[in-house]
Amino acid sequence: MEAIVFFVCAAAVIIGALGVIAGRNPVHSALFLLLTLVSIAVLYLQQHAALVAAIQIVVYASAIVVLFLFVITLLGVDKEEARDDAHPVQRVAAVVLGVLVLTGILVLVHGNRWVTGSRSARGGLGPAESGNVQTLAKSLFTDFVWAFEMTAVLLVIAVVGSVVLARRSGHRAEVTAAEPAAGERTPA
Amino acid sequence: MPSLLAELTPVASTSSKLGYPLLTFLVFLPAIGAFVAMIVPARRPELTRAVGYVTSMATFGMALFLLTQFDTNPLKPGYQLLEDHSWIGALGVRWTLGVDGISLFMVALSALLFPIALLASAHISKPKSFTIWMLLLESAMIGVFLALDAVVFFIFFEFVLVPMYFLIAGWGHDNRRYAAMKFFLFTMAGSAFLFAGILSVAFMRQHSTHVLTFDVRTLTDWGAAHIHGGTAKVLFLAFAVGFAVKVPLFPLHTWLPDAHTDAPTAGSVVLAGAMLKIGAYGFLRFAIPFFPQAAVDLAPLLLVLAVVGITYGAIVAAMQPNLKRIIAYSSVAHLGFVVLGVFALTNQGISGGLFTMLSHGLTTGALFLLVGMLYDRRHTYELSDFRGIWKAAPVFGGLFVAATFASIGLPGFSGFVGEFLSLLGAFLTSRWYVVVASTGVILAAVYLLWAVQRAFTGEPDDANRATPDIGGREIVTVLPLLGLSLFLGFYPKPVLDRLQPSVEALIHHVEQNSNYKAPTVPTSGPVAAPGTGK
Amino acid sequence: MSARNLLDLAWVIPALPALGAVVLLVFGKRIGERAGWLATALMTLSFVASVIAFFALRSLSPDARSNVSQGFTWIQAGTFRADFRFLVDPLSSTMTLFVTGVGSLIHLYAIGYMHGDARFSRFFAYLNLFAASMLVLVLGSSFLLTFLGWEGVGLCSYLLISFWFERNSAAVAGKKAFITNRVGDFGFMIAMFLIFQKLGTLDYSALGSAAKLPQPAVTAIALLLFLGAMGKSAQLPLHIWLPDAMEGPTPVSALIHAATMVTAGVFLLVRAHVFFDVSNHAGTVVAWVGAITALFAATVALVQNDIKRVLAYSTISQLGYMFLAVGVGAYSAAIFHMVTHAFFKALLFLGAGAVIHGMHDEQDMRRMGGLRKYMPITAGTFIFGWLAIAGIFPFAGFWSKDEILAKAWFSHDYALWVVGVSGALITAFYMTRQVWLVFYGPERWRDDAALVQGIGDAHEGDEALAGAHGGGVPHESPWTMYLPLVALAALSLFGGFIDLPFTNAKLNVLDRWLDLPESHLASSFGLGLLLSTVAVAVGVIGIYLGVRLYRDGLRRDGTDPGVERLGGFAGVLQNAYYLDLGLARLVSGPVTAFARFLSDGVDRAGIDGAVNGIAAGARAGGGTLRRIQTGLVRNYALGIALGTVLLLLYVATRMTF
Amino acid sequence: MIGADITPIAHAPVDWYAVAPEIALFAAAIVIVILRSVVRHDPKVHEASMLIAIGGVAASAVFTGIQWAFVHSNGPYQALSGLVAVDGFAVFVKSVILGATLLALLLSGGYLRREHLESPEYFALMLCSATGMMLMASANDLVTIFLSLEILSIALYVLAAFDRRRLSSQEAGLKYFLLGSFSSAVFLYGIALVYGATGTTNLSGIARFLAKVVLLHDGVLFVGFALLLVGLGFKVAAAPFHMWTPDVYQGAPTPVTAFMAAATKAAAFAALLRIFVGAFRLYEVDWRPAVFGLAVLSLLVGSIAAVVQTDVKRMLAYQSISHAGYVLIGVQAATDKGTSAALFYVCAYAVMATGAFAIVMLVARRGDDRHALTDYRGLASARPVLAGLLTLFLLAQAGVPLTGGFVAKLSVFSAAIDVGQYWLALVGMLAAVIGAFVYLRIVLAMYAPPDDETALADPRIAVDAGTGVALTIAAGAVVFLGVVPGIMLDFAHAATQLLAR
Amino acid sequence: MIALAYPDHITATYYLVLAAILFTIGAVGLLVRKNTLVMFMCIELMLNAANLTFVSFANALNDISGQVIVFFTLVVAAAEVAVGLAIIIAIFRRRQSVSADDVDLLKG
Repeated sequence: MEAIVFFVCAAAVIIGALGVIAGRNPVHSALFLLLTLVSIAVLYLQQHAALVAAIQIVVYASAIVVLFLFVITLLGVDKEEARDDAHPVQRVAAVVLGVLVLTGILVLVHGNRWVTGSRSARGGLGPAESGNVQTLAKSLFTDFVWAFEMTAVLLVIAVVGSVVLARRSGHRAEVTAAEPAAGERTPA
Repeated sequence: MPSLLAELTPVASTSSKLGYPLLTFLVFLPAIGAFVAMIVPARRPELTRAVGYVTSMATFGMALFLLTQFDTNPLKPGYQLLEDHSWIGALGVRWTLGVDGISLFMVALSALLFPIALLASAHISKPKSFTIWMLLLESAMIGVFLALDAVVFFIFFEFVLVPMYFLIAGWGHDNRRYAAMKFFLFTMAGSAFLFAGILSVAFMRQHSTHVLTFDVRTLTDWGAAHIHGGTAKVLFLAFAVGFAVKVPLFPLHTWLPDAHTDAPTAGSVVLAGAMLKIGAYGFLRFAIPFFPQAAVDLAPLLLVLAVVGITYGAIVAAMQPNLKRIIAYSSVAHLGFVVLGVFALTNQGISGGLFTMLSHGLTTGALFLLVGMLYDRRHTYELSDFRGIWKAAPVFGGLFVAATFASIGLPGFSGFVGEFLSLLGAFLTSRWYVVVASTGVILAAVYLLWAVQRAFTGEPDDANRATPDIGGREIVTVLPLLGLSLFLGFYPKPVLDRLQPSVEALIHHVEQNSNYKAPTVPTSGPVAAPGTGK
Repeated sequence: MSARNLLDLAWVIPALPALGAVVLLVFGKRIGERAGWLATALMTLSFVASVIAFFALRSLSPDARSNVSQGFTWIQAGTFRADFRFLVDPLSSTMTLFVTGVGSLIHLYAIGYMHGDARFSRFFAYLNLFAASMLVLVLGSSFLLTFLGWEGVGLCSYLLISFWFERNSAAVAGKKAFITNRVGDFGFMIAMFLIFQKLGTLDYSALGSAAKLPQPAVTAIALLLFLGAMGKSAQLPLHIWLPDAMEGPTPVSALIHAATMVTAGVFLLVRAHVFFDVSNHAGTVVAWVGAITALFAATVALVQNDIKRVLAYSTISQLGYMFLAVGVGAYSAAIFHMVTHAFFKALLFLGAGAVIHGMHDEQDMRRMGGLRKYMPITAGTFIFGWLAIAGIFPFAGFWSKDEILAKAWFSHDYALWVVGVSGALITAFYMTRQVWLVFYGPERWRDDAALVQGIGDAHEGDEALAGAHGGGVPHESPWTMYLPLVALAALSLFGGFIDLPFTNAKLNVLDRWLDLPESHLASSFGLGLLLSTVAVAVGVIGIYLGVRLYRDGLRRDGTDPGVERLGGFAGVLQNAYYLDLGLARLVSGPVTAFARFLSDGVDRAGIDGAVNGIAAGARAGGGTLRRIQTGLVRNYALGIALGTVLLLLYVATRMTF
Repeated sequence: MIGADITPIAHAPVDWYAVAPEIALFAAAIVIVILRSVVRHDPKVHEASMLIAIGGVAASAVFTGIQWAFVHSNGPYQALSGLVAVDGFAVFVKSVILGATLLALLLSGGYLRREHLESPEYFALMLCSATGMMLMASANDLVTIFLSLEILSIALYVLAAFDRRRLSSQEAGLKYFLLGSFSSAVFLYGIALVYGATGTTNLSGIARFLAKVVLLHDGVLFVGFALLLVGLGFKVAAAPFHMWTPDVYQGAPTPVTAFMAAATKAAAFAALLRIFVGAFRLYEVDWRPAVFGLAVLSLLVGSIAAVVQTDVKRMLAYQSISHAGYVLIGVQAATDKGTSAALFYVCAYAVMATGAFAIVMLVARRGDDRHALTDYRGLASARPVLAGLLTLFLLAQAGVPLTGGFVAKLSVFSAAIDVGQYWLALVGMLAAVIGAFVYLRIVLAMYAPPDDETALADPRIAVDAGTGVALTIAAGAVVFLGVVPGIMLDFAHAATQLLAR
Repeated sequence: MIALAYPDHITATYYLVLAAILFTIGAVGLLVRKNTLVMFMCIELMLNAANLTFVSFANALNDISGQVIVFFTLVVAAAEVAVGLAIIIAIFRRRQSVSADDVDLLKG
């Protein structure tokens, strides 16, 4: 049973991933991404990470992907783009390197001896049946409380940053003036 | 955390018999002058110049005082007027100054050349920055010769480049940018090896003794005793490359002609007069004492390069159409004699080498000054443009010919004493090198006299007929150099006597720490008592 | 004041002219033409001093006739030490005597000769400086001090030859002289190094111990010294500079290039005779070089037309005789000939100078003739010199040359003697030719037109100085000029008597005075007499031939009968066997080419090229990196990926499988 | 039903004091943001927020000082369940970061006004980024390192793209963003693998684990630290992960460039040192060669690529790559000497780089686009003081004695030679020669006569107070570090000794 | 080695290999696509791969921290998305393009 679920989801994950990079229309890529994220969520469930799985769905699958789709449509780039690449070499090299990286990783961590670390360094997963919300929360608010607080900075930056960037430039007039001088000046 | 105060308070009391740190003053006086010049407003050039003259003259006076303070007792070969303060504690760098026979006259020479160079460039453009750079350069030059801490030495060694670079790039001639850049990078590349060498020795010692110091004396004793074989050879070569560029030794010499040709007169004077000596000095102060055995083993290599430099430099000089290039290449040849003498590792050789360093500073300095005066009048260095100048400007012609013969090494001028001694000394250890090198004596006459004949003789052409002869100020700049050269040619004793103890000590050191034995000559008493018959 | 105390004052002898030199160099402009008198006065004082020194020395017992004056240490480094002291012994005293003596006369002469020259005072400054250096050379107590003087005279010779440096030929000649001498100095220096290595000092006082040295060392030293001497004394093949040196003013030629400096080489070898005594072969080499030079130069002199060049080559030839003497070990003979030669050759040069002066700077003998009427004193004195050099009894030349030839014979190397004698014959001949062309025969200077053709201008330079010739009738010189002539004429006549070859009669004064180790050659009075007669006969024959050939000067068309007789060979002689030419070709050809290759090929292209090559390499590298930097994000990401892969590959090598 | 066995989570007491400096900075940022939102369009806000920012830096500096005093007396310790290390090392790096931030702030005020970009958010973001760097300096857990890395990076993405009117600025932002997130994804994966291999993300924990256990299967660990090296290599701009550097440095607003060069490097190197010299010390034989390679590549690439550049800002960017190489020399020595050398170098580079970029900023003038070498011709005659200062900073970067640059190089070379890395030292010195060529080209340009006299006159270079102060500080620091480096060297040494393990 | 036969029990290795594959695909995608939005998605893929790895290790080591870290990663991802998309939009405003190949003012 477990195996079936795994292989199905794994297939979905990989198909989704390939779809993301193969899709010619960004919208399709986004949807394939959604597929991947959801299947990963399932895989989380399989590994006693119920809460994580839930959040994966809530935050990733919904929020982030929606945001992507929103931007895509906003910018109106939801159209087929030419598959031909101005730099074919890049593509080949990319694939080659990808294969190399993968084989590298797989060879280096040969077979089933991945997990060498000390067990339960920061406490076990807790009771599987009731989900491990509590243990997780405990760890989050004790061991990782500082990291948790650090995320506050991240969010502030995200807010302020996107506000700054999204704001239309206040000096349109001189933009056009400064444009050729400031903008298009290509370094020698 | 140690305070700034702690950094600068003396740790070892200065063993100077004077109550005050004379050497430190000597190093910093010009720098102070430079600072003063900095704050003098640029629209008062005469003030700036005054500052320049006063400071450099004061420094020279101080150097003379140093000469008087120097203890000539032959039984005390060591360093004198020592000063020793902690500087960069974390890296074991200390502010250690001292003077011995080897450095004494290099300091004096530098101190002498700067006022002259400044006087010679009285009409230079942008006098303010010029004076500032010159004075900074003087500080660095004197520091190089007085430093007894390898890193401090290197700091000055490297810092010398900066003012010189700006002097060439700022006041040079047509091709100054290329020349300045070449000069800077060439030397810097060489000093990279030197730096690596210095650090290596210091840390090797630290690993065995767990004490980190760059004190030359300590490193000398330790290095000579504990670094052997291939390591010593490699390190010696590292030092050698660094110094060979400065000397410059064939084939690392090509920066010199360019630098000289495009440098302003003052720059050339200082460059040839004092800066080139740093290389040879470095050999005597670091490379040889640190690795005596390696020096002995690799001496043939250096000797070959020296001999090649002598002959090759002379031949190439003969072919130059540009008077300043000729003199530049003649420097290559002269410094060849220096290195030949130094690596003869005999008393006469090393003394001769040092003496040649001194006299080359005087004679070549004079030549560059004279060529500079010519340039002020004719704005060219091309031999073909000077036809008949001798007749048009007899005083100039006479002085130039005098300087020429001084540079050729005519007996009676200091050049002869130096070259003769270094050749003599080298002859005792490496006869055939000297036989070849002595042809340089012929070649020197060939290229210099040929140049004089091509350049100055004959009936003056229209361009030169009206050339004004040199004036009082210019004569005043040249005469001291030539006069001193003449004096030392007839009475070199004061210099040689002060060199002897240090030279003897160095040779003794080498003999102690290597399989080398200085050659001996039969001692059939130098001279019979006056009056005794044959 | 004892003799030794007097001798300790020997430094005065060179000091006087040195003082003159300094004064004149500094205040020359202000002094003006009085400079000549000052210089001459100092020179004469120096002569007086030498005379005093001579008598002081003579007052000492023969075996103690050597005094090294007090001095100061000149150069000292380690065991090497050279002092600044003067050695007065018979040899040096003799040298000082004739250097100062002849020197003063020539100074006096020069006052008249240089009258009106732009750099009059400068000229006398140089002359005095020369005299000083020459005296240091002879009085030096060690090789090094001699070398000091040696180079000093070289310098003065340079300055005086190119005294009229406006004339290019003069400038070139001066340079050539110095450089050629330098070649000799090379030998001298190496010799000194060897001597120091072997003896531990350069003092003459230590030469005694040279006898113990191994044969190779001694020979090497001897030959190296000889190399030095060859340069100074213009022996083959380093003679090339002397003929050109005639570019200098005539008094210079007389003083430096005839009487004194050029004989310094001989002096040096005599000074260092011990090496030649010990060495087995050095002597032979010296003798043969001298003999060949003597003959060679004499033959070249046969066809010269420049009055001074004839004398120049004759000087070379006479020097050859001196070296021949040294070579066979006849040191005193060499010195003897040196002295007499100084007398008559100076006389001849000054005479020639007088002629040139009188002819308004005409130097080509083909434009002279019959001058005896116009300048009788000059002619008369010149004839004295001619007879002396021809070796006619009882003139000075006879005695000295005869002694040399005799010594050559007794050295049992008869070939030397033959060469010497034939040289003597030729000498007599070309001197006769000169006398006849100048003082007898038709007055060719009157009708230039007749000999325009055929006589190429062998002396453009002179025109520059003199302007076209033809300044009217030749005239006798002022007394300042002919007084020295008379004096020297007298010396040429009686000078020989200072060393008559009658040992038993103790008439060989100089010989005994110098007291040099005589080469132990069996000599018999009878044979000696025979040889002398032969020598005189040879001289007479030479004169006879000369007179016969040049009785009435040149042919009408200006051709030289002698040249005509010689036919094709004349060309060879006129070009001095093409030695000079060949050398010039060599230098201007391959040597220059090689040097150019070094400076352009090796230095510029090779070494500097490599340096700039490194820079270019860096630039190229930068260019490449620049091309990689495409500005495309994906390429950069690719770079990162590449780096990652490389790192993974690396760790793959580290991990344990 | 489930709720029955809920026990309240007693979260650990937070050792605020351990993180006071960061909090001070962040607080300042928050204040600015609030201020911004309450007072809308008041030009005063700009100056005010700048002052607030400086105040925040000052406060943070005070707390850092207190930390130093404490650590100095009581020794280093770990706070917040091992996520944060309070030790001398952190204090040193924090001081450098604060210094660099201060200088960057001083430069920014005038710059923003000149470019009409006044906006408090800028300072807020810069403070946030600085906070991230501070956190990174003291982070003792891969998680905190990752978070702080993201904090500083994301803020910098925005800052790089801050000049909305210059395409180049936005382009810089985009490139930095894409590549940055790419590298941090790699970094994160590396953390994951290390976590799997050691079972913890706490650096001390990792060290302890590796000391205790001999891994028979170290593949995961190795891949892990390889990927960590990629992520950090990217941040310190070490070749071959350097390619973003020239573009971003050139495109970003110049004060931001200075900030990135000075502060980011410091923080990233702090992490690098903590992770490798600290946690992976036992495996130094394995990672040192890798760092060696990075060092050599960075030295050569940085200096050689700069040779052919004609844009000064870009030259300096490339040179920053080779400077990273010098620091890596110190890192790969993997000794205390090496660590303190690296720290000193980072400190010296901070002032040299900021100073140089400050002049570049001034010369660029309105529009921030006059960066070509030709724009510098005649600077010496027009503005001797500025030219002199730039000369000083450039020579310092070239490693000329009596400047901080020399002592910095001296110390890293010492570290290398101390562990027998003669050739690495030699490569470094020769790279310095090439670097010197680059710097001297700029110097020559300044002392060359101008092409047209008006070039520098219009618009004329205006030096505002903030920049003036910044330049003075930087110049003083460069000389101070060169003439009496003892103090800073001892500080670095002590900091290395007081490293929480 | 991964048993090619039908496994009775799914070990952590399976998940981890899957994560590795996912990571690689993401990386390759970033390299091959020129649409900045898609490139960004690829980065999300890579982050997810890392997350999956964390969770799997957490499960295998029975250690909670692995799962906690995922939270932080999510926050980071969110922040990145916010800022990243803002930048992309800003650029789009100026160039009307989301192609990464169009932004190459800065090069050389």
